[in-house]
Amino acid sequence: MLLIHCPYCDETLPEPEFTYAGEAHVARPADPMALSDEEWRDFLFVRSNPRGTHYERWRHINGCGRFFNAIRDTVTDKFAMTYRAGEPRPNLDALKEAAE
Amino acid sequence: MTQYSAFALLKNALSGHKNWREQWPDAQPKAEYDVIIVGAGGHGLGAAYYLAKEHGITNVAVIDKGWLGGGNTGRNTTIIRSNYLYDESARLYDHALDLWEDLSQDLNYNVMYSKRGVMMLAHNVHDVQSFKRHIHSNRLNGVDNRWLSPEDAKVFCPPLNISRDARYPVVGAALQMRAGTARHDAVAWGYARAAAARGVDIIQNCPVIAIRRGPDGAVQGVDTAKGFIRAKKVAVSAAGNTSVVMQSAGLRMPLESYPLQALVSEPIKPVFPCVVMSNTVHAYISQSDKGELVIGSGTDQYVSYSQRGGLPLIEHTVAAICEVFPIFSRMRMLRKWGGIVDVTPDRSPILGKMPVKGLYVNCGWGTGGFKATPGAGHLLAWTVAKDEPHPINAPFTLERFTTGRLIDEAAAAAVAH
Amino acid sequence: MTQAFRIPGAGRVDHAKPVRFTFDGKTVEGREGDTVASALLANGIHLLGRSFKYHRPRGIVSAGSEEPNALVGTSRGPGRSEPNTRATMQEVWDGLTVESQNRWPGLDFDVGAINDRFGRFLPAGFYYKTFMWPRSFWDKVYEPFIRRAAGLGRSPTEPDPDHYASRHLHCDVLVVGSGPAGLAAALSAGRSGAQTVLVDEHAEMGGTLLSEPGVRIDGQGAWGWLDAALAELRGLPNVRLMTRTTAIGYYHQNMVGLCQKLTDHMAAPPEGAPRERLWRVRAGQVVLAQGAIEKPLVFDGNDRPGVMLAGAARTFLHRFGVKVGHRAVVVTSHDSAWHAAFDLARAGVAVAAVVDVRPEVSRVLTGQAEALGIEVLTGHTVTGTTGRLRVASVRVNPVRGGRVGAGRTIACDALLMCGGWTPSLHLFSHTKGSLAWDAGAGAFLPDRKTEECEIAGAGRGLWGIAAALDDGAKAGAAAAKAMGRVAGVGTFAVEADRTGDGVVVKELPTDRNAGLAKAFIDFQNDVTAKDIRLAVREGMRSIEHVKRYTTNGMATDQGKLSNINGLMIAADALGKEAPQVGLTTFRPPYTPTTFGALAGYHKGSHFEVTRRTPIDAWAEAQGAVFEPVALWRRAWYFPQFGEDMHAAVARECRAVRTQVGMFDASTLGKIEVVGPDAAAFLERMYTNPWARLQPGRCRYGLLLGEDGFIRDDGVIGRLADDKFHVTTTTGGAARVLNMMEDYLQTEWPDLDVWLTSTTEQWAVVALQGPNARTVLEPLVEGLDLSDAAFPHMAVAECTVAGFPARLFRVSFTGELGFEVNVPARHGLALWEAIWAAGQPHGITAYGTETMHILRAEKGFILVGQDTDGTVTPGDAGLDWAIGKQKKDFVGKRSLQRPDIVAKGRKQLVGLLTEDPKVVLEEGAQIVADPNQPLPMTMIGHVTSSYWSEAMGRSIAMALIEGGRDRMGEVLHIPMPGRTLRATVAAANFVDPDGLRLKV
Amino acid sequence: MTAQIHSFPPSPAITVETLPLAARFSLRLRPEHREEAKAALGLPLPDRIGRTATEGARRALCLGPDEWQIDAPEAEADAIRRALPRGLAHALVEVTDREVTFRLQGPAVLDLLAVGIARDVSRMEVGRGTRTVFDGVQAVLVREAEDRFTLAVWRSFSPHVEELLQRGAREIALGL
Repeated sequence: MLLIHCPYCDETLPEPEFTYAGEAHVARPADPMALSDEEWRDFLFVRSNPRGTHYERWRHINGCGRFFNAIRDTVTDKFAMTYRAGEPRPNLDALKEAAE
Repeated sequence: MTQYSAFALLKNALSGHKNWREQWPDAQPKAEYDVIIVGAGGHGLGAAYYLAKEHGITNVAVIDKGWLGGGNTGRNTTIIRSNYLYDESARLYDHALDLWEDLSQDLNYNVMYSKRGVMMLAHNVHDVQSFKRHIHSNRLNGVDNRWLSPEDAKVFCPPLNISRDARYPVVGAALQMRAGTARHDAVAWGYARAAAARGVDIIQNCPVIAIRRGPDGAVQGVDTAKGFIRAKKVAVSAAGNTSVVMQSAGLRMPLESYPLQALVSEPIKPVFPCVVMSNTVHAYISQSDKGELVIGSGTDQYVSYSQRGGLPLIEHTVAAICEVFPIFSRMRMLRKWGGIVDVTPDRSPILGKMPVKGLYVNCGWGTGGFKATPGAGHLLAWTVAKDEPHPINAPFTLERFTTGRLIDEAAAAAVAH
Repeated sequence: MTQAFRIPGAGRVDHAKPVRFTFDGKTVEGREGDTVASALLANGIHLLGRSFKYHRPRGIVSAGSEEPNALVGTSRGPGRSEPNTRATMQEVWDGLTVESQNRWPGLDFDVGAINDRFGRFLPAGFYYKTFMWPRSFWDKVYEPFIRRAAGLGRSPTEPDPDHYASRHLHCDVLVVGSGPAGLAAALSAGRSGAQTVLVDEHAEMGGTLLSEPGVRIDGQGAWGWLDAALAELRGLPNVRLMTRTTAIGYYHQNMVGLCQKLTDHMAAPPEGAPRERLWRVRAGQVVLAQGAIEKPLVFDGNDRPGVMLAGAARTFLHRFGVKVGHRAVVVTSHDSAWHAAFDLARAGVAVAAVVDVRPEVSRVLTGQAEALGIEVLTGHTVTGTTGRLRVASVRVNPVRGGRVGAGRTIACDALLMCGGWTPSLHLFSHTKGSLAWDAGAGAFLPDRKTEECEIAGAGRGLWGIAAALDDGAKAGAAAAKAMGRVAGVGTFAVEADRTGDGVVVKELPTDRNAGLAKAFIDFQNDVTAKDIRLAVREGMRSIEHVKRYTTNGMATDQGKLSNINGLMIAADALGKEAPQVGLTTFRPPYTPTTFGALAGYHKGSHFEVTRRTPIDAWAEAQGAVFEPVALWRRAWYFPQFGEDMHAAVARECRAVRTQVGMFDASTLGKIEVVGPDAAAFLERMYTNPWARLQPGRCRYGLLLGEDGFIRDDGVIGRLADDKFHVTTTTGGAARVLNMMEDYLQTEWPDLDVWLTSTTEQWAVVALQGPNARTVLEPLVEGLDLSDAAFPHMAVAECTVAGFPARLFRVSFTGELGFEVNVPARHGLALWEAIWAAGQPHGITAYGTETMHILRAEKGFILVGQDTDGTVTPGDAGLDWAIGKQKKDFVGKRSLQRPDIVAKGRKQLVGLLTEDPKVVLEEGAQIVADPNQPLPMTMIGHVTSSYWSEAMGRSIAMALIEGGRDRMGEVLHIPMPGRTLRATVAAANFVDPDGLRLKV
Repeated sequence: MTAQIHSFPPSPAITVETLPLAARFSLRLRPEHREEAKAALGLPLPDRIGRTATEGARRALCLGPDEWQIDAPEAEADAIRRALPRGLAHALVEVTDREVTFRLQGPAVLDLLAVGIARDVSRMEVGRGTRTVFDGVQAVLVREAEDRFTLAVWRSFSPHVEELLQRGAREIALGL
């Protein structure tokens, strides 16, 4: 059972309050009809599924109800950080340096 | 290869079992192979075996980052069945079932394929509709699968609780008699031994760093921890790690990897004759030849390569088992473990050529790969050898996600209205 | 029996409190505080069971949860029995029933022991090599034979009458293990004010201290100090002590699962008391003080009853006041066993000899031994034992320069062995923390940590009580500091501490044919040293392969005793060092954990919630039959006067078509969509146009996934410019709301619109049938119900039966219909009011089955039945529901994909059987040519099929390839035994022109 | 409707009562409009999730960045329905009947909550509230006093939750 920090509640809370919502920063195209079948497939189905740093979405469904983004290592399952929906993808290396 | 038999066993017993030969050598990579298979699980080893046996291609290497059979092959609940809904799936899995039938003799290695029957429980009207649809489709596809009343289901599996006032009463069941289980490790070892005997190199503890492509885009070989190995054909059969390996060839896949957990109870005298699955309450159970109750759990909700998995899922799985089999409530969980399963958007595998010359993939088996082992190996070998898919795996392309011709077994199970 | 081996007054058992239980039917007396093992030993009983493969007689090896042999069946009456209970952990109580296992006909004479004779023909992995010919024998002969041999104990045969509990727990510091290290850690953390939890799997705390009364700490005897320490901890409000509590698993971010046994030690548990409780602990810091587990030595006949670990003998002596024999021999590679020998000798056991494989042993030890009259045999090995059901003698040989000299036999009734100690790092391994081999300690020790934890004492290879206390105090303080506390590190003055060291050995050298030796590593699974060597010879180079090939370490003790011995021998066979070979991973749980405890409260009716509507009670009183729909239970039909389902449903259908019926529609999902951009939002979510829908009107809404397939549908009413009342399917409610929130929050945060679930705010009564208006009109205030004023697909807020209501004029049946929404608290009252008002007009309550039939007669789809997640609006004949002018909506782009626009997709159509009496089976498959061979080409399947009372015949809906181009075509449905014929028709059977709605 | 009180085996450790329905609304609006809403409602809207504010008999509990639960006596319901101006972009939805609210009281109340709630409730300050989950059932938990909480769940889940609370209370009474 993971512990997850909700960037809206600013609390770190147990997993049962949250639901996973898939890879982050897969924005819905502004004009889907303008996309080729391949581009649309990539939006619908293709995911990076990395072994390591993963940008993903969670929803604090049993809390404030907000969807938010998280950076988690898929090997250790440790969260590097969480941030609000709509915020740009953070540069993790920059963050690491800042931390050191 | 020393032929295994009761006689050989007897003979060796008298010499204190000193003369058994190693089942497969610990090969070191050659500079070049005709075919490299990434992933020494049952699927990959099977593909190597069939390449050698049926296509005469023996200059083959199977490379694994760890020990052979150490991935999902050795971590699953060994359920084998073929009662899938869609024609494509039914043919795919029934092809595997046909190969299971004689696999022990074919490999001269007893994989203990046990046709004890797989029974799927229906708990509500929607389940009944869905199972009947499966049964009728299977019947017309020549796949055995039949309907049982709750009473018949209990006769077939005495520990089953068919009380009407259960929270999820059993209202019927679908039974595939030809389905069952097999000894998972033996499948990997049997294929490894038989493939090695035909000249296949099995290279363990040799992580593949990247698939190398030439200026023309075609595959040239693989960079590994033990250096570059040349090959014009590379087949990736790496289950949960497929996305990572394919990424190195510049291909992004419609895959996500999830932790899947399973557990066994302490061993008890035979009490559970068959395999029972309940998709509605998420309970999958059989009893191993050692006496342990082997129980499958679900996947955690988030993408992960950590083979840990959380406690809540296990709690739910065990609760589901006790709901359907209340007599097991005082049994004890002996061991639980996790695997990493790669899941496609339509829950059906991808088995075929990639848009890169010389690159082939076998992935996306999700939680159900073990049952397909001989079939997947056989079809992957065919596809690699002939550079075109076998009719049975032709529908399981990557292109289907572009055209929308999905083979959606998950959706077919649908949701209650 | 008389407890001939009990030392009066000795140990921690209560000699004043005799306890009687039965073992294989015979009454055995023990003392309160005994385990089954100590009580049996007190009575001289060593033989407790038979091994898994060879059915060899087996006794008690250990005194703890690592016990591989002494597994028994325990029970306290009907439904309350368990197999494979550890005799060394189960406390005795008056009336406990204990049975030995895996023997037939009896424990003393067991037919299965034949396997032992033929052991040489059953080496590791033998079954992979045979049972393959003749082919047909596998299913019929070999496999049944193999399966019959399975298992140890017997499964319970009745449902478990007990219940189980679970709880969450949060603390700063969780200390696992209450030996000297754990106690010291708990004292440091507890004194600092940190919220501290100390758990131990045993009935009392103290760990090693319980078996080392001779040690003096801070001037007191070990037990006196222990009492004081526990008293202090109990006095601290921030400390919680939990005995009989096993830490079963160490999960992400310092979550540790605990299983607490609450009543298994009680003769008469209080009524309603849970048997066990699962604790989900979230700890800031974890201190692992699980100590070390003694290793057996590997030699021929090391498994006979009476052969046990030296430390266990010491525990039975000191903690339980039990001598494990009259005449003992000790064989060891470690100093600690010498102390066991001394303690036993002092307690009056004749210790014939101490055999040490080491040539040199400290003078202090040999001196003490000689003083006690114990023969010292250093540089010796053990090459065999005798005794059928109990060890009778041991054969010892000198070893010089690697040569094994002539052996001599020493009689004994107990053989105590010690191969050194293995730090217990199972929980640490659960965290994927790495281990490193420490040559000095001759053990794997914790290396890289992945979680916030400290390992203390023997777990770090620190032997001895002083070292454990100091290390524990440091660990506890460090943990408390990490939690922001100010913590001191206590110091301890320890006297008479008996530390020591030893060597790590593989199987002991022998002068006999090693090929014939039965030198066991994994006792329960009957894995011998030569099995390991065979596996390596056969190419099993990985310890994982060796484990799986030989089943070493896979028994119920999960390798606690066998892993290291197995590793040393495998490493030797591979010609490698132990660290190069490495360990297999330990997996949760630490010890086997009751299913019931894991299931907790989720049993029976609480396995999952059953949701009921406010009107459910009325339906139940009327004798309704219910069906589960998602988590809800819904009235399926209302049988009367012994009607069967068919009769009841036919009656309900007739009533709706000819008079009026009422239906509880409360479970339908409801979402209030409010805000200036409400219409704009719905435009984007649903396929239909919403902008121009007038307030006071409703429209059918169709929701797709982004993949273009139908996800949900329902009627949506516009209550005001900025307010919509959206309904969803019963099962879809939560999913749809989540999907809407996802798009709103992530894709369109600019929209000023908010979503609120009102599913349970409203109770909904559907009133359907020609008399619906007549029944409803008198109950309605503030609204003209005439067709002109309130036409089909109108919605209004008004008062019904005196309750504030939202009234919809909608029809899922094709009849004149209304749906009355009132606040849930009034639901039942509204229902009863309408019921009463409807009596003169033949009102009839109907259930979901009738609802399904009536909608099918109109060809209305049921999402999830007529669609299955692969059906597009076009497939379902719902193109009319797509807003043609709309540039975009969820799923629109996917509808352009090649395979979606391709010809020959399955389309939803009606199907009429040739024989009107035949009702097709839902799920039946459809073919064009019934005479083709298998596998047949199937062109579709039946999605809905019923007896239509209105049509006086069966009707069906089906998804058929190119179905709409097949109108009038005769197709075939091959069923077992016969093939049915049916004609494709429009899926709109009753009142195709919808005239019945215009009244 | 009067409060119905269940008492368990002799133990003052826990009482569980079901509260009578009072008016409850879900108010949604953009945070920047809090002041206008406050003026209109005569009730401040806390700006931090988990905080409550009370004015007279009305209480606002901030459940999300743009979400407040408004509790008030039945008598004030109409006034609240009419309070907010049309011009103010917002959603005010009555949810009084959606939920059943339990009041849990007693020295062992934290142990009882731990039967179903995974988060550390002891860290919750008096006067705070939050949405959370009790044994898989979504709930709104408010700490009224050191030893007193209210737990609100959707109507159809309340029997399950209540039975579990009773089980837990019984265990606590048994001292096991």
